[in-house]
Amino acid sequence: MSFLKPKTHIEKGDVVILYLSVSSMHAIEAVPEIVNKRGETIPHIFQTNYGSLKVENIIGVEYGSKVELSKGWAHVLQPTPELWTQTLPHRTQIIYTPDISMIIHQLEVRPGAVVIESGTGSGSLSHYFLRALKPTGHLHTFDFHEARADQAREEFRRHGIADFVTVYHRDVCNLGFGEELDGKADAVFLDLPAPDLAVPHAFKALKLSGGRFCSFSPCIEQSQRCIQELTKLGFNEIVSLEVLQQENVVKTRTLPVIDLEFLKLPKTEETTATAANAEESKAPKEVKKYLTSSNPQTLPGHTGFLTFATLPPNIPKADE
Amino acid sequence: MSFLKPKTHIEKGDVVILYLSVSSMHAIEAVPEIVNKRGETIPHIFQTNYGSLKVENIIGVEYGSKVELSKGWAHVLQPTPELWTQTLPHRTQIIYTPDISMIIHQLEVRPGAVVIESGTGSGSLSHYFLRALKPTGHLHTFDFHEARADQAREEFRRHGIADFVTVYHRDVCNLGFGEELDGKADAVFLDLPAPDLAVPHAFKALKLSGGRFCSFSPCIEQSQRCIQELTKLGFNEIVSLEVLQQENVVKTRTLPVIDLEFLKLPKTEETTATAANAEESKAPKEVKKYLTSSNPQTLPGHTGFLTFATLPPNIPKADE
Amino acid sequence: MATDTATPRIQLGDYIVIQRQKYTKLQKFGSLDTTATLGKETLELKSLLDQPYGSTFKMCVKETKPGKRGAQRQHSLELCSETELRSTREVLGISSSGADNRDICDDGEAQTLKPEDIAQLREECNDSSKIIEKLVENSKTFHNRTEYSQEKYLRKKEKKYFEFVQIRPPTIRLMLDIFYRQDAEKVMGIRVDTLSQIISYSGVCGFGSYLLYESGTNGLLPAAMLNSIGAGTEGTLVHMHPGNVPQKQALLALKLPLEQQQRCVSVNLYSVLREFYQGGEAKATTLPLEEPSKVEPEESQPETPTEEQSEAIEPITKKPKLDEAQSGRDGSKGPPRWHLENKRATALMHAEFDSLVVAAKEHPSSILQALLPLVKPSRPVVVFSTCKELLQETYMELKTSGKVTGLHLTSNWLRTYQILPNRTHPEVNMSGNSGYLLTGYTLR
Amino acid sequence: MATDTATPRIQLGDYIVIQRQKYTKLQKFGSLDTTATLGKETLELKSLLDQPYGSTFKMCVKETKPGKRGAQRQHSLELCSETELRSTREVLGISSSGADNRDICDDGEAQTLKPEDIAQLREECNDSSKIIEKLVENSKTFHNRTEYSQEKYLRKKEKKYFEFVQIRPPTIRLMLDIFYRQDAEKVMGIRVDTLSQIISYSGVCGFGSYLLYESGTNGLLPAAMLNSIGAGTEGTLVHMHPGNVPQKQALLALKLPLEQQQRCVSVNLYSVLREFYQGGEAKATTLPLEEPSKVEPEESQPETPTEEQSEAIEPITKKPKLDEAQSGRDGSKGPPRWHLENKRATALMHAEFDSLVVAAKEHPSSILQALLPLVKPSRPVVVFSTCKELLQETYMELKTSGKVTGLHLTSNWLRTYQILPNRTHPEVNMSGNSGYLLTGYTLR
Repeated sequence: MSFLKPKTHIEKGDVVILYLSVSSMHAIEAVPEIVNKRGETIPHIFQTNYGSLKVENIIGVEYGSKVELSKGWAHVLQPTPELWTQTLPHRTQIIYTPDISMIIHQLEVRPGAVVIESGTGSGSLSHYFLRALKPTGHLHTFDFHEARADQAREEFRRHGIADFVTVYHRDVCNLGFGEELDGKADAVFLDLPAPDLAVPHAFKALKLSGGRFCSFSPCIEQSQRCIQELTKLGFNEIVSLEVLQQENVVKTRTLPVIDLEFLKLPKTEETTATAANAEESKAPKEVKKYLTSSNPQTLPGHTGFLTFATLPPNIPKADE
Repeated sequence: MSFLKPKTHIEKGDVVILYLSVSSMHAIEAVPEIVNKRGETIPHIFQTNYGSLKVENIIGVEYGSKVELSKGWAHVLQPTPELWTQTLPHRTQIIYTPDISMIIHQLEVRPGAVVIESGTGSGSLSHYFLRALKPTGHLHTFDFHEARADQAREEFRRHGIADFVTVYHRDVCNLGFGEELDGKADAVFLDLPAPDLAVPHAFKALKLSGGRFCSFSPCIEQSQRCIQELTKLGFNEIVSLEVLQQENVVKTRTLPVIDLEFLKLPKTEETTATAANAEESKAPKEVKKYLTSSNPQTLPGHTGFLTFATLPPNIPKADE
Repeated sequence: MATDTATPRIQLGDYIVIQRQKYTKLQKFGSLDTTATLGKETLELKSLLDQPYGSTFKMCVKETKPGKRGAQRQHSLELCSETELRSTREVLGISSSGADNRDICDDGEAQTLKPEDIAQLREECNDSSKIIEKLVENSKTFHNRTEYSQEKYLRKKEKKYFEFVQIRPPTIRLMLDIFYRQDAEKVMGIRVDTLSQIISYSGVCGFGSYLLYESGTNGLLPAAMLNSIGAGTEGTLVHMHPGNVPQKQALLALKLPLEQQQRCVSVNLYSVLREFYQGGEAKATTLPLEEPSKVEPEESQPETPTEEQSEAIEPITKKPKLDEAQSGRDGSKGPPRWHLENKRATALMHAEFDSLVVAAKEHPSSILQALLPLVKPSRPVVVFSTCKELLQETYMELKTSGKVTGLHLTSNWLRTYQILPNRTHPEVNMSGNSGYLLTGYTLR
Repeated sequence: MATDTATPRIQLGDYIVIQRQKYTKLQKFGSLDTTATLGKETLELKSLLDQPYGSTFKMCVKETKPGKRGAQRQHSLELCSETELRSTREVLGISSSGADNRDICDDGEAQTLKPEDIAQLREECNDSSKIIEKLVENSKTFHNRTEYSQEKYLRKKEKKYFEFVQIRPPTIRLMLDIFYRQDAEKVMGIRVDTLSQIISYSGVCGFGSYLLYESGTNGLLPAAMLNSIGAGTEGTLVHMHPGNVPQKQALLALKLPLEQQQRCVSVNLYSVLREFYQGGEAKATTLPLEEPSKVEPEESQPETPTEEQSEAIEPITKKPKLDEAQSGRDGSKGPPRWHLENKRATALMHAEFDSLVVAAKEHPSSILQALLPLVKPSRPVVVFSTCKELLQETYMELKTSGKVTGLHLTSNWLRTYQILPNRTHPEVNMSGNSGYLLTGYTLR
């Protein structure tokens, strides 16, 4: 129930982020007992690289606290969509915070907005939509994969945000979003292999007073076809873009500084031996420290093309 | 004649780079007199933002020297393909150093190489090819625009590099590179609106022992069609990439540091007035200096897609 | 055409976005006499009143006045239908085009119309397609150009002579575009991707209490946060700033409901911190008021003077006399508004915040030292700066302090694409600086 | 198929590039017994001898030995024709594919073949297409996958079981790819775009005298410069390094003509500068030799020990006894080779250079101070570093000194694209660091 609003203490049933390090985080459910494969109820013990956590012990603890593991410690954090995206069980390829932030911004989602999303996928983006539109808006999210739709629905319930979302199992390319949503949406988001097939449905679902549209596609050809369809239906402000976030890894670098001036000075016979020794021991020790940052060796080079468009107000919608 | 090899002094007829600042450079010909519009021979006076230069005066001067202008001074530099690219008279869109460097590297051009280029355009890239392949290689460069081909030919002559280049006026998409070049090239470079039409000609022109191919295209569809053609003809190692160079503008930034600690301390009546004054005068003066760099507000976002490929050795060439 | 009663209508006092092709401008529609200036065109706005937002208007030349930089044309605006907005190309029905540019010698004299002719044409014709038709007729090279080159020429001319404007309600998205395009400094260099991530990472939403320090974004950053807090929700925002007056242009332009506006408390950083530490009602009336110095010399004032701001003015640079401060401002009965705001802010500060956003021109280190203790544990912290070095130092300080975990220093790359049949490529120019974000989560 | 007499043939002693699909490896073909290791495959190279470069060979399993990390297969190589290299997909003729992945439940048990089965299959079949055929037959989900997903599966399997290698002559391009992929540190983090620009900006070509200082790129940077200087030209290169022995792997691998090799003079930075300053033949024989300290603690040695390097060894860390130094090394008649190289280098130093390239792990500032005076005016200077701060400082120093103009500090962004019908996009991973270049031109 930990996704509804900021809270201070861990309650039973909360999803909690167990934070070990930047590269090691886990989303765990704060329940004292779980059922194992053999159907037995056993104490909920969570294993990490720093030993095990008896999950019962974190219930009632303040979020942000340090908790003991059998071989170390970790912090417990209240989940945010950002942390959830990094820890959720992947059922599909997911979209990450940089793209999602741009989607939310460009779709102008704020409390009260009615948003349509397809597909639901792993629900990573859904959590962001829900944060942005609750408590007065609503998300309609569609997936053609039944198990995924069911899992998402169950997850939203456990996360305490089910009131603001309806999950549909439907092939929207062929069947659309349903008549009951005609003219109801402020924004439509598509993450589909053939977004162009769903554009006419998005057109119908958007409010007569207009609305915003976004399609996320890994390949440029998907965007090309989508834009053709958008143009045909009278969408404007069509913009395609890519966002790539770079991590800047902060570190102190120690760099050698070499002295070459001394080579200009001729040596007297007597100083030769000692000077030579001095050079050897001195030169490599002269260093300068820099607080600097650089990108990791490998960066994300592509996630997807984001295509945004506006449906202007009062475009007549023929009865298709 | 200043493009053949490094030289120390300006000779009559040299192209000279008059360097005023990073953003202000001119390529001038070191001739004491020019012919004006009315056909009269007059002294060669070159006008700059810092006044005029009597060009006669720079003949005999050492490259790298400071020269007087009527209202300031400038440096005279020997032209390099890099400086030339920044100062040449644009007859077409040109390719710049970052892309060119990658082209030369990927085409493995070195002294002795036989390279085919189409189109010649403004000759920007040609100068780099010529630097890389002279004195033992040869460049065959083609343009379908007759005036451009003539201008380029004349330019290479004046630059002292005509021995290493043949300029052709020909529509290579329709007519190819000519039988005399069949099997002669180590590398082929295309910068054409429809590179796919010239790929079969490139195939014929490359040596039987194999060679490298590059096409530069602003649009992705050109690359797509080019790659289809390359694949069909048995080219391999097909790679498409983009290079973007960023300038890092170095500057010292002075940044304010504000003190908020003093607000925690209650003041006694007597210190109030003076302390208040002290705060006012002190706070804005606390600054820290940083030697830093950042990109200019606008960067080149796209030049073109570079598609490279290898023609493997001993691919049989049907008589097309 | 169907009309939608839900579409809001343009009212006097509204801020409006005027769009002419890709150019957009934020304008206050203050009175019926208000005019807007778009380059050499002056538009009379009175006919906008009560028309639905999203409508398109035709610019009709009324007169041409000599201006400082050439003639300034005065236009009235006429509401027009969508059907009038066909592409100029279709209207002209151009067909013959050369296959490439090999036969074109650009001698700079391809256009036989003289500038005077064009100016006259422009006064006579209200219709850009007519003007362009004439230009095409009189171009010696147009029909030899490739189709691509023809379209480029038409687009360029269309842009210059395009005679329609659309009126749209301001949103965060549209205002950021306008501000950033005019001058990125107006929003402290916060680019669209960066703003979108500040909103994400800060977690600002309809629940919770948020703290923002910003040193000048013309109100855009508090507006974006308040926009995400939403109308009819329980979220609150304390907006700290270093100046005498909070920059509020974007906040006002959003035309939010009063209850929502009131959940944003704008206070001076020094003033409110003193109130918080020295605190208590007793002290507030007995102690003379200190005026924090104006720290940010570069601080930019809102370009459009907005009279609403005067309501919020705090007297912190004028030295108030002791008796004035004690008796209330200008001898009026209640305490001055800034003082009440300070009180509301300190109450929220004592209750602690659910997130902290700092977008400072100053070194963020001392600001974080002062504000971090006001944030609950397990809450996001987002620090923006255009200077990476500052955030590197702050990163190290926070890491050493152990008060914040999950620290990341990030920046972004943003590329827009031209996607057109057979002419798809990234735009040839891109923005060079996203600025930097340092993000993390507070610990207990 | 036509054979080309111009194609060079593989000789003993050659460095060769072994390519298996996208994987490439630099290998010395030292003797007929030489084997090359590609992951779990060991290849006997003897059948390569005298075959033309560019040929493709089939890996034929001879035996399987237990190794540290699973079985190691020993293969002989058989020259094969181009026609054997058809796409596995064509061979298998797969057609039926699902339209999307909605019906796939990835329960991790889609493959019914057990690892043991696959291992056995592999020993029995020499033909990767047969192995993949079996895998496809025994996959429960393959035919339900989309075409895209099928191809991805096939590519993955093809990569694992692909049984052909191509032998290619090393070039700068291929070696940089190999080194950078293995470990960017091997070439000091100099990425392909950066190397290409070092070559451009330095102006290195068949004419002129060039100066390079580098602190360890396995010979790649001097090899790239000498490659650009060319065979049968008049260009020369002085290659300064901080270690005892110059790293020369890439230089040797290029198999350049002797006359060209000899135009690269590799010398120790300290040793040659002392020679240059203290100079003169008289002193050289009367003064005892100083051993410059090994400055670069991180210096990486070439991975493949190359016996050729011993030829060039300078005795600069071993303290030579006084009499040894005076009488020549090891009692042989002439002065040691490193001493002759120092002499050649100092002659070129006195004549001054046409360009300076510095790629240092150390702070470039003091190196530039020592080497800039050796460069003629109006000549390019190129400094590489992975640390921007060093180049910022150097930029300021050079700008203040007035000795170098046209200063630019640049870095690069490099993206590769997947261009396939309907599946075109930038590659999902990109390299994060190009390093930085500081470039300019010397003044008189």
